[in-house]
Amino acid sequence: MTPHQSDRIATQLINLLVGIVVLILLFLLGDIVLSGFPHISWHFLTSPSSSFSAGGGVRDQLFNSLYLLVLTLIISFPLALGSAIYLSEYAGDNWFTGLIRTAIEVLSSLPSVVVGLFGYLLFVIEFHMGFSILSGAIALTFFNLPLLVRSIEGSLHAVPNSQREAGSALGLSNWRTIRGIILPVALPGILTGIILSAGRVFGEAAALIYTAGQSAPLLDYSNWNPTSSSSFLNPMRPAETLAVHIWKVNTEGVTPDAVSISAGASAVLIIVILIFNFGARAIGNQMYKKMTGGK
Amino acid sequence: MQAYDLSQTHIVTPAEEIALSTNQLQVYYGNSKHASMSDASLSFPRFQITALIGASGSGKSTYLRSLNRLNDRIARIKGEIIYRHTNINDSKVNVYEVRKHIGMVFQKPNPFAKSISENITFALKAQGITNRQELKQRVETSLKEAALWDEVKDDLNKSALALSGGQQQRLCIARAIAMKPDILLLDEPASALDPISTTKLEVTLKELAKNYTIIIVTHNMQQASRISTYTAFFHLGHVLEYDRTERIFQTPMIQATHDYVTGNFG
Amino acid sequence: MHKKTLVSTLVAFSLTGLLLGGCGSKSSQKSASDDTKAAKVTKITAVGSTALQPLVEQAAQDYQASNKNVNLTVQGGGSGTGLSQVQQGAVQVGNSDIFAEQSSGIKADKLVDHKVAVVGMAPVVNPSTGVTNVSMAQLRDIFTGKITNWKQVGGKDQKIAVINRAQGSGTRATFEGAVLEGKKAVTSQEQDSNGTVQKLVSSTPGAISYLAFSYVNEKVKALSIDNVKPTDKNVTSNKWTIWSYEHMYTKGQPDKATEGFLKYMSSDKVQGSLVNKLGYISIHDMKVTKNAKNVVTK
Amino acid sequence: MDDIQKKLMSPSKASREDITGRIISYTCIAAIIILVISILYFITSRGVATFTTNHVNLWQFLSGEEWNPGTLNDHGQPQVGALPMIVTSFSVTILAALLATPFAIAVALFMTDIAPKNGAKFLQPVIELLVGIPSVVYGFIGLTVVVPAIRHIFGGTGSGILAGTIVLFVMVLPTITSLAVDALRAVPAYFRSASLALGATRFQTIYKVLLRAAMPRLLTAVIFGMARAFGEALAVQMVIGNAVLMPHNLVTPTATLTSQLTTNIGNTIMGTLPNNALWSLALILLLMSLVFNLIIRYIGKRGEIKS
Repeated sequence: MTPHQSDRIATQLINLLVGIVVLILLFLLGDIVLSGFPHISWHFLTSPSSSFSAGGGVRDQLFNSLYLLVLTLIISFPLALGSAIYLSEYAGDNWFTGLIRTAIEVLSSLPSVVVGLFGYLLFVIEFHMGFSILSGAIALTFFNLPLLVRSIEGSLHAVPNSQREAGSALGLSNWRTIRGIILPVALPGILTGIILSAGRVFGEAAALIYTAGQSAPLLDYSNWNPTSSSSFLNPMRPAETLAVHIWKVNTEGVTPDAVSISAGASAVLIIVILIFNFGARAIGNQMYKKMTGGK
Repeated sequence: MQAYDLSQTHIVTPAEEIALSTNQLQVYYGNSKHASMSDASLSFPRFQITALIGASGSGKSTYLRSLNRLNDRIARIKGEIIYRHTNINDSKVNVYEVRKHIGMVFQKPNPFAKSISENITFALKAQGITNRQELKQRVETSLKEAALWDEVKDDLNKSALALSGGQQQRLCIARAIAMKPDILLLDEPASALDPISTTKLEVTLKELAKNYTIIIVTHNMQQASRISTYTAFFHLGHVLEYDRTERIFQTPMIQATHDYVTGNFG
Repeated sequence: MHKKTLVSTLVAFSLTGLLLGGCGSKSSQKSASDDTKAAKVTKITAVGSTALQPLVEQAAQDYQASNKNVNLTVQGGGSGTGLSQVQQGAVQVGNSDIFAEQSSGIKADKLVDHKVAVVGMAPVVNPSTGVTNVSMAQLRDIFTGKITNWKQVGGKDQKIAVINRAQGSGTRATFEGAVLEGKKAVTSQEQDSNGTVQKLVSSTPGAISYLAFSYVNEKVKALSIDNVKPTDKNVTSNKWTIWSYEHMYTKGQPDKATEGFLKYMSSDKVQGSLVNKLGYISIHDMKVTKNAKNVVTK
Repeated sequence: MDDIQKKLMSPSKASREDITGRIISYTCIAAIIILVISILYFITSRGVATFTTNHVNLWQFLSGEEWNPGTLNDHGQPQVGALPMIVTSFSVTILAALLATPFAIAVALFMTDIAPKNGAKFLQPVIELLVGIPSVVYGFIGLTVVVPAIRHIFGGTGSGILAGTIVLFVMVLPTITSLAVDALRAVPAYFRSASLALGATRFQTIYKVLLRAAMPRLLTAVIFGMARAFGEALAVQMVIGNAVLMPHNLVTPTATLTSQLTTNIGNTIMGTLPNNALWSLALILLLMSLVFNLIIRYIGKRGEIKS
């Protein structure tokens, strides 16, 4: 076989494998979106779920998912940012840094049900936070942190060292160099990282069943007082998210239209994540363009 | 490579007023026991340009970067750096203050991903200068001193990354002199530039030498002879010869220097 | 300038987050007590059985509509979770599919039982097996692994695929208590939810499992045992013996607010309509009672 | 001392800023360390209880094949043998990684070297999207598509290691792919141009230069994927069959550590043996995830020295 023949065969093999992957992807997405799309209607998106009769929607679940996401990010982003700054700017290359990195990675591969139970026993019971969005957000922080730390650290690393030197050479403190020079440059990358990690938060179910709970009390969207128990903004209320709803409808749902609710909810979930992804890309590009003056 | 006797040196102390000097400066990278720069003792005259020349890996950049303690994080530095009768190579010394007085411009232009004027004002604001009028004034003067003003005065809010390489490098110089330093360290500032930009830069440097003490690392011997008053020749982590530029290039005392400036090196 | 604001926003964001994360537990307690002062709202949490959850959840919603001073939270987590948490006093009500006495590690004498509904269970098979009726002995032999082919009980020549429920689940305890007579079930597939079992049985040829009546649909075939049909009516008279109570346990006697809700659960309003709508059998309709040792009295 | 000398010797605004910065970032890392330690302590303390308070023999736990924590065997010992689950967990993880790696590397090569422009534009978002699909959804697609297909071809119930492998294959594919893309992109461009300039074909360049240069990071990618597969619960639980039986082939029902944990944890009473035994399974998962990470570190270190 001449090198050129083997080259052709190898290229074709790669193309074949890629083709198979693309087919799998298309099948998956197509299956989820096509089987769910017919069930998505304005009514589906804007009415509360029903526990036994047909015709329930996912309004509260969708809102809960988004609200939980925001709370999770509020808790995990600063922590992740600070830690990533530590790892990329301050940490020395020694065993202790290695230990910290390993510890963070171990967090990400813990089974979610274990984290859920941990959150349940510690936050829900021990700290009297009850089944609440806040408990759920803290539990999700466990998954989110490693992803965020890794992606933020990557973005910080991608900023050329010459920028740090430029800052130092002007007599700026490391901290101001990081805040004022490195972070803005790394921002598009960080933003993309956040939004991609949001996908995982959005799809998590097992950890939430024991922390944020799996029932969605009726919400009052006109009550803006976050301390009132019926207010949609109250972080201390239990909340069922979209992914948990899909799980519940599939496992214990007694509504006659459980199958279509599950399909519709899955499709909504995928579409929201799709919007996140394209949003992340668009915003990232926009910021990059602005920063480099369109070059 | 021909082995030269590293113990034979010829180092003068300039008669002019001294702005900065080092005494037995040694640099060790990482945990290495081998000194990348050993026992460098040089004095730099005030308001003059001093050139550091030598082959790649001779330690001249290492030496230069140690002068404002930019190597602190990656290397251990022994010996003394005397600035204003103070040894600034001391952990008690505030490095941020040191760097305000001893500015630096790097080999590759490294403007911030900000607008042209922000590139200059960023560090000033960090120092607590908030008066808009003063900031504007400083931007203008420093850009003029760096001979960039005429080219960018209408685009001050444009991104600095949109400038050409030569313009970016002059912006970096402007950024450094806006801090009103005493001393300006330049690490091969022209190596990434085309001949026209290089010429412009040299003119700028000569002009700047009226108000600043300049120490420049260069590969380009013509450049060194064109702009500098004093020249130091580095070889394998040692300073072998330091004297007035014309003497280095015309009547060097050390064989290695002779071979290097005549192009018979290696 | 713009970027600076952005960065400082990020930093401000960070600090808020740290505060929120750090003081979360404190502020939660505070807001709860604030609530109490303002409107004397009592918080009741009911945790446990996923099978019972929809009923209690719906009843709680209706109850709160007329009783503004109670704030009810109903969650799943499994019967085991419900019992252990109510025993620890972490929640007010523990929902369970099984008697506390049947659960090791639970001090049943410390808990008070409130039976709120009855749930009947039926063995279900994939329609392709061609079987509609088995004897109790045959059913036992199938689940203990003695009978392995449907033709042994008059069906097609097809291997039997037993799908059991999770060990320790209330449904399995009830089924094994009524059918196996203390014998050990064959090790087989296990699923822990009605929905998954229903999907699996309907799609796996030769599959057998058991489901609460409300999950039996046209895709699976519910078997009669000794020619008794699995109907609500047969359960109330104990002619159909595979059934259990749904319990709501409290630690000692319930407090005022919890008692009010438990009363509501056994009132005609819930028992008369909601219970049936969700596929349970009302405790009011039962003509017999069963105790923790599976002894039935009329 | 003149003014400048004084300034040189005293702290300035910048040094104060730097202290603030250090405090903030050190606090964050300390918070994360506390989180990690607390969850590790929590799982370890519960997982060890099986052996300390319930006096189960560790060796029996690891080598036994019977799992009936509620009942005692003939010797009065509780039946907690985790071997079938350990074997199954490793089988699905390794098989899924073996299956996914060629696909992932092919996709990564396609995105970096064969069709960098369009390939990356189309494949990147789709692959990122796959990460966001909830495991529940993967599980149900597995249950409604993969399991019936396997049943159709091989007979039986269709649940088992094969079904688990296929579902996990799709789930770890994006993880391995995106890390493999990073690995290949990290190979400097001059490696490629040098090889091509020497007259090597693209395949030779890929095979002899690219893959070799990127090998440590590619291995890391695969192990990351394995770590994810090992810890995945909900999706596997739906297709594996959850029968604690030693797997004898790929298409009979069996159980993984995670599926057993997820299925039973809600039904057991806190503090009793059945509950503690499940936490011991969680402890095994934790230790394995530690091992995976140590391997990644080790490979990463060796890769550094090589390049």
